[in-house]
Amino acid sequence: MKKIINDPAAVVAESLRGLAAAHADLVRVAYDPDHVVRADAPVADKVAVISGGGSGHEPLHTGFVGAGMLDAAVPGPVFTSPTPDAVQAAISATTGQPGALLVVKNYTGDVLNFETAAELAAAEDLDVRSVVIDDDVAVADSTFTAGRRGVGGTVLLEKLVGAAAARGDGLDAVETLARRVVGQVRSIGVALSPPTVPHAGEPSFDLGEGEIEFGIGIHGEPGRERIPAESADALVERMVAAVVEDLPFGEGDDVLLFTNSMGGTPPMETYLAHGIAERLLADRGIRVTRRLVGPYITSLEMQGISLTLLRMDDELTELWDAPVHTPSLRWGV
Amino acid sequence: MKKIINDPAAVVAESLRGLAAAHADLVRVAYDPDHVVRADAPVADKVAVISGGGSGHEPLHTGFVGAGMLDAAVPGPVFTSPTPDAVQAAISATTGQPGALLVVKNYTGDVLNFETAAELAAAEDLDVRSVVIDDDVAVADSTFTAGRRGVGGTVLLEKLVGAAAARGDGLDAVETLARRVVGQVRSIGVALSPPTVPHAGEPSFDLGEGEIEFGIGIHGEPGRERIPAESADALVERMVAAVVEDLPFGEGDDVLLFTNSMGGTPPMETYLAHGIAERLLADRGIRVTRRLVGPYITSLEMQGISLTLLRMDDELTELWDAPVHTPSLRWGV
Amino acid sequence: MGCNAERVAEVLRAGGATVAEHKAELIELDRAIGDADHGENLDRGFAAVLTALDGGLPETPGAVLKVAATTLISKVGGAAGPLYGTAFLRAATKLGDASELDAAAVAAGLRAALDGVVARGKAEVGDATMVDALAPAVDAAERAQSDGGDPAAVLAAAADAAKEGADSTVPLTARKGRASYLGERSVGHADPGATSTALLLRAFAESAR
Amino acid sequence: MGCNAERVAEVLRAGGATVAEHKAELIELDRAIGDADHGENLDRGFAAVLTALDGGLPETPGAVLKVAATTLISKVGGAAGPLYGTAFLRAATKLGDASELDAAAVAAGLRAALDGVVARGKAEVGDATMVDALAPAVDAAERAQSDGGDPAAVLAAAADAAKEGADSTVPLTARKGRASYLGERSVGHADPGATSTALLLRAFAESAR
Ligand SMILES: Nc1ncnc2c1ncn2[C@@H]1O[C@H](COP(=O)(O)OP(=O)(O)O)[C@@H](O)[C@H]1O
Ligand SMILES: Nc1ncnc2c1ncn2[C@@H]1O[C@H](COP(=O)(O)OP(=O)(O)O)[C@@H](O)[C@H]1O
Ligand SMILES: [Mg+2]
Ligand SMILES: [Mg+2]
Ligand SMILES: [Mg+2]
Ligand SMILES: [Mg+2]
Repeated sequence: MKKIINDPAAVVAESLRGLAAAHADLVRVAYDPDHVVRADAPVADKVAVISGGGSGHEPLHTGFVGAGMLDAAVPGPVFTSPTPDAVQAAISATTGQPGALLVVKNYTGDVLNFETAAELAAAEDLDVRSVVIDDDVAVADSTFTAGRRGVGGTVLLEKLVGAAAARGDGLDAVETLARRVVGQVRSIGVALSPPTVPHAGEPSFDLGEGEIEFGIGIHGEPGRERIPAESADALVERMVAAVVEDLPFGEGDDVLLFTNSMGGTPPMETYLAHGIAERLLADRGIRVTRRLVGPYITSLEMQGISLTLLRMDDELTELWDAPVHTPSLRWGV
Repeated sequence: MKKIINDPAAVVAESLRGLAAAHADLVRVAYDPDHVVRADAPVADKVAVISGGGSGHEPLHTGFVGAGMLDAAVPGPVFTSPTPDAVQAAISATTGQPGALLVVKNYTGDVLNFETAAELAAAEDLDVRSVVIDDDVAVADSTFTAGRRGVGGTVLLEKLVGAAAARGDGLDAVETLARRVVGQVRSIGVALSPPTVPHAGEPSFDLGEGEIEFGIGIHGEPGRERIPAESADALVERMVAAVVEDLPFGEGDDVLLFTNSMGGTPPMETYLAHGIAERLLADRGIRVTRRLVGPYITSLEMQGISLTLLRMDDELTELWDAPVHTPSLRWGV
Repeated sequence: MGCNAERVAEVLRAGGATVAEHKAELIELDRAIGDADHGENLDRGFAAVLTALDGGLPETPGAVLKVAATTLISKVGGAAGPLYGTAFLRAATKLGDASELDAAAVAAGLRAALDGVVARGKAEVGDATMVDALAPAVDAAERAQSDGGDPAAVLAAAADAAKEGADSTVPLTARKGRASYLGERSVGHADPGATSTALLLRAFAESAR
Repeated sequence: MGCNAERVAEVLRAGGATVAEHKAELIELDRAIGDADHGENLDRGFAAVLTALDGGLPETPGAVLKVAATTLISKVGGAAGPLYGTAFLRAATKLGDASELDAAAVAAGLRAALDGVVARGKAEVGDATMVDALAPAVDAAERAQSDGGDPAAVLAAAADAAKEGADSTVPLTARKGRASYLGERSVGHADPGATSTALLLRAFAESAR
């Protein structure tokens, strides 16, 4: 294992220290339990938007704390959901009378820990709701699994509900919007190489030189299928087909296309894949009206990409374009 | 080799297609010879700022084309300087009576090719000047080498001269500023793993599990020294010492600290290193007044980081804070 | 021998020691079909439980288990944190204020723990989770108790059954938790949570002897 | 045998073939002490030269070399592009309008090429660059010519000396180009540019026989 770290057990806290130093104008970091809140929290008369989950997916979620997006992020240990007390601390630091929406990625650990935190908050008379995002088409959505995972769609969801809360929407409206977004966003990921969890010290899975994990998650949990390495054209077609056919997206749809690097894949390849995806969508009569390209939801140093499609309409476009000012997503400010 | 590409010979052009699709509002891409210009180029009555070099360092330079930074970027093949005709095409597309400044990283190939382009431009009565940046303290600056390489300082230089040109400074002033910046910026890089050049298909160097290349460049050219792997605290101290002692930076200095990921190093480690560097500089009485953290000048998927320090003053701070609107650096807009 | 608060704390310490000892093995099991953190998570949690107990021993077995529960909930995270936390919490509640535990209390505590895990996680036997170890362990414990076993014998029976239950997850397709994403590719691997449950019960049983 | 435009084009084609054949080897040399692109760069350039020559043959040897020069300058990039481009451009200029080349012209062309490379790159013999191959090659060519050799003999002498010169870079510490960043770690490796110069001259010589 080759990493720029000290003690594997301290990696999250030490990384947060760097985040705090780099972005003191935007975020405030509290430790043990670790949580990151907007520098100006609590923001009066605004629904708080809070998310979190295991670390190792940066900039998700800590890099998205700031005006127009998250009020707080709760980073757990690497790939491990944070505990309820940490979530509760984030709620306390940001939530007032308008209440809070918790954005929860659909993993058993996240769901259970955030659920408990919401119960604890309810006991303190705070109106805290949760929305669970499960946009990963790689996982069959059946009662025989823990359900679909939350992946790339989470980034878009956080931006959109953050914008809704920023413009003054109440908790009902923010929650309704969140469920609407969850209903029309879909993703698929692939891995070319595994990540290495610091405390494990070994790559999370073994992948031959000629192999790709198709339908990978963001935790180094192996994908659904192992396929032979293929050209970017073939691979992106496979990914686009999986996403488009799932919702399904169809001719005449306006979409936001989010081409995400899983961490170790550099901009050259990410943009290359993005260009192919744009072409394949155009071929299908699907119009890309907004895009996001880059490493926004990662899996440590894993090489790979994910594609996320969100069906757009006027309201979502307005919310997407609204100003955002966070360490890792910024425009209009 | 595991990459999301089609034909290695087409990787740059195909990646540019993705960039063009993703950022049509900001940039226009021309092919063969490849060059990327601001969507609104040429901008009247403004000194043009142009840079370029081998590809594989993205977002440098193509991701920095836009208002407040570069008017044009000229991407060569992977790790190979572009040819004079490509640079000349970029000059033609952006340069008017106020002239242009070429920002050239100090590599034999870049210097020779940009030099030739400048000569060709002069023959067409355009006032084109060059500034060569050589901020890498890893290389002894002697007549026994090609001189110091241009590395992380290039990102800062492009932002600062871009801002100066945007506020209306003339070519003399922009050139003087550029030389001043070059005089007070220093960098050092390390690699934990090598990059793989697509057409080569093999990692650019071989590094044992317990080894780090100290003083690495950005082309997979091996570093100056191979050291045993060590803790982040020890490694960052070694890096800070190398940079601080070189200029030297001293107690009471205001600096911009740029902690850069070489591509394959994820945000978790980059921020962790940044936090350590902030602490070590504070210990030395050096005040960090501005910072940039992230993958801004990379070497394909190489794992590693670089640290860049720029001595700040009021003018540089004002230029740094000035609005910038490019695919990969954006604020104030 | 009466099973008082001090004995229960000792039993928990033995559990902590076994988790520390098998940490790498549990990480490795989770690396194969999950995300390589189960051993790290449990070890972080049990280390904190031991520290909490070092800080002062509550008076009743139930209170000791409650300290363990709240510590696990606030230190483990992931799926295992709320599940193990709930298990210990429900057991603690079941035991109430009793100052000593007999065999019936031990069996009842285990039953409450299982009910808690199932209530939270909604897994059934055969889904390849910790329930596959805990459910047969509870059944065996109840049998041992009605056969007249003492607390140690009850725990020993539970540990044996849990081990068998954990082993039974190897040929199964996981249907809950992270391993379920793998579908049939989860076949051939022991479930990390079932394995840790078996290890803990074994350590409890040996310490209670 | 007169060395006219057609013959010069043939010689260049032979050079292109050798670059294509040794592309991987040149990449490998550059991988060791540079950035792994030298073979790719030269191959891209010479392939373009050949395509350009397929498009129609200029009338004089000088004009053929000029097509090669401008093509290399606009296709190779890196350090090698301007250097090889300048070499061919200076040779072309030196040869002027002559429609056939004799041995003296070949030697003079090589001398002009070397002067161009040195003017651009400022490297001296011993810096571990292509100059280490080209400089002894020019000296040997001039000796062969004054000894009465024909163009083929002049090129053969140049090729032999260039090969020796390229080999001489192995024990050297590079002082120019990318390999110079390595300091003493560049010792033990042949310089890619010196090697490609030797390969090209060998191909020219054999084709001119
Ligand atoms: N719904 C569930 N019900 C019961 N046990 C579960 C459930 N989901 C997961 N588990 C158990 O949790 C274990 C994984 O724990 P851990 O690795 O610590 O958390 P995570 O899966 O969040 O990384 C699994 O091996 C399984 O035994
Ligand atoms: N200043 C110089 N003078 C002469 N030859 C040089 C000089 N710098 C580099 N070279 C030659 O160029 C070769 C490298 O070419 P190439 O790999 O194509 O370009 P780059 O170094 O830009 O990647 C070196 O092996 C060396 O022979
Ligand atoms: Mg986990
Ligand atoms: Mg090169
Ligand atoms: Mg796990
Ligand atoms: Mg090279």
